Amino acid sequence: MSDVPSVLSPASECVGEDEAVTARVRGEPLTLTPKDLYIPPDALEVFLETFEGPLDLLLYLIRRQNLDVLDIPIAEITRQYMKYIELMQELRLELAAEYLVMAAVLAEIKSRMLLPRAAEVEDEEDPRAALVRRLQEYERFKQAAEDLDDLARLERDIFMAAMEPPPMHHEKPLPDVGLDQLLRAFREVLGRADMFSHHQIQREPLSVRERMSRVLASLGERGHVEFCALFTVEEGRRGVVVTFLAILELIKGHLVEWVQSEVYAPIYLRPAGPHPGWDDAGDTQPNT
Amino acid sequence: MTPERLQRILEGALMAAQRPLSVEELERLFEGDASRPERASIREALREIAESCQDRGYHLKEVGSGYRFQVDEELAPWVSRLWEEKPPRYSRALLETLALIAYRQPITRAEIEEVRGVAVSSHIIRTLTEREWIRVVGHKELPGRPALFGTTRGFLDYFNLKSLDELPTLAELRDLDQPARE
Amino acid sequence: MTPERLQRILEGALMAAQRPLSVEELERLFEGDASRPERASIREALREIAESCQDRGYHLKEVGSGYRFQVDEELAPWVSRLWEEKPPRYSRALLETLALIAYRQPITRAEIEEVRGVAVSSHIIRTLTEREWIRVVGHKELPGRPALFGTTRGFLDYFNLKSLDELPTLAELRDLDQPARE
Repeated sequence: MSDVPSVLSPASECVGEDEAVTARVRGEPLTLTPKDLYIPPDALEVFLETFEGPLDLLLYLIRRQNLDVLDIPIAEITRQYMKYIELMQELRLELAAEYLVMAAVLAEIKSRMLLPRAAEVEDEEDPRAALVRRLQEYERFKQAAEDLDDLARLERDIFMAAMEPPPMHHEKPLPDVGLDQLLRAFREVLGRADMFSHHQIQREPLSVRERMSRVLASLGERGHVEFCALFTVEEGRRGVVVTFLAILELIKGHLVEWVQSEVYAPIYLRPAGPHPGWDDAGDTQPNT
Repeated sequence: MTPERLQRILEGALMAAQRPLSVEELERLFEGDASRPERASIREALREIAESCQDRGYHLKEVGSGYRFQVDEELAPWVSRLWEEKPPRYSRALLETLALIAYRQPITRAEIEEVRGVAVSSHIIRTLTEREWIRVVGHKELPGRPALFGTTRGFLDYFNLKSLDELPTLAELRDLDQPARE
Repeated sequence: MTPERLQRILEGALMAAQRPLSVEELERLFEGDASRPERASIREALREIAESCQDRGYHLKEVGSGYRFQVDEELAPWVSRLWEEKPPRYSRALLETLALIAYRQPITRAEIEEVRGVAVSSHIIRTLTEREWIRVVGHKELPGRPALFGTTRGFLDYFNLKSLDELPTLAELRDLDQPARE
């Protein structure tokens, strides 16, 4: 490392003896291969493409010459860096703007180092310090990436041990509904109905509605039912009244109709509408 | 290769494969190795493996396309809980439809739609019918004879009601302050 | 439930799950059972299971999202022959980005770019997100509210880690004040 120019001898950095000739880059790309690159010329393109960016390239240049990052010979590194950039241009590799930015950074550091240092500003930071920090930081993560790649990982080194589950039958669970949810839904829908129409929703005894369903259902099953059969004595007076109201509601809504063949004959209830086999005038006894 | 080592390799491969492996496929695992086990040794190793699982929670099973490990059926009650689905939730549209049928039965679809202001999907009617909460109780004497829906005994049972009377009245509903917490 | 039975059930579930299971998930296997094992018994059973696999071709491993069985690493040369396709390889750019997110999380894209000295391609962020190794964990209070990235449990699972603590130690940043050459 003794040939590395020291920080305080900027003059010696202007020309690097060993690389002077190859610094001319406007000719054949192949002749431009730095002699210490040790890679076949046809692999150069691939080689240059492997750099992850300007920091990576700088690190490579430093490591190749076994230089200490902390003591970068800026002029030397800058010259080599520029050479690679020009190589990339010659090879028409897509040159990221970051490389050019870094070239400018290097040139700036170099120019600052060329300026004579006034003794009184000795605590002024070495112009390379910021670059060195970035290089060190980048190198840590370059290493971390390699370490990560070396970790045992699924698909490559680790295979999950698994096996066929036992035969199972799945029952799809049905949603649960709470009564409060149902009430809330009803309240909401009524609230909306109030807003959209002037529809007056009056109070109705639910037992009548329920009984309406039950009467309709029994008619559905049997086609027609004798009026008296719809009442159950065991339900008491209240039950009879509810059933009667339900029947009246059904008749009012033209959901059912009643038929009686003659006075005092049994009254039948049947679903409203045409009925094959029935006399639509409703004055004959239903066929039994 | 010792028989034990052969067993370990086969066992590892069978567990990693996530599909049954035939003896031929197991043979191919050793392709390129200096010493390749005979097919007979592989079969013998499979027998040994099968035996060694005797008192574990799984077994080696030969199926159409080869061998695979399978978890014992008697563990199914626990293992199946891994795939247990959370019950889905019913939509607001469904709950409103159900509420209208409960409170205003017998009711036609058109009547439900009139109150709700939107169409009632057949899917909702089908779901409620399959759940056996509603049923067709009759038909209204109108063109097309639309079905009249009512609630069932199953509906009362589910909501723990003796009769529809136990549903809060409309007045009580309106008095309900803020909806009860979920 | 005897300890042996508990072990068999846990083993069966872990083998059938095809993904790591946390102790909480294992606990839930017994939901609804008359006697439910304590968490401590489950942990004890897991220890026993781990021990019982000692001389088999697989072992119990704790990774980010729980416990899983995995084939012994030394069997990988044979087991990997089951697949024709080579395992995916990841570019340096992707690995460096992932390393920065793993060690420096939460981190913005701009911060990654600052360390790497080059733009981070959207393609890399997309790949890492699709693999479910990273996710947006928040937004930095800066103009544009840039996303902050962090790693996921899936990242730990994939790289065979129980927690981020198990990542290889990051090389020390050498102090600039140190003598340049030792």
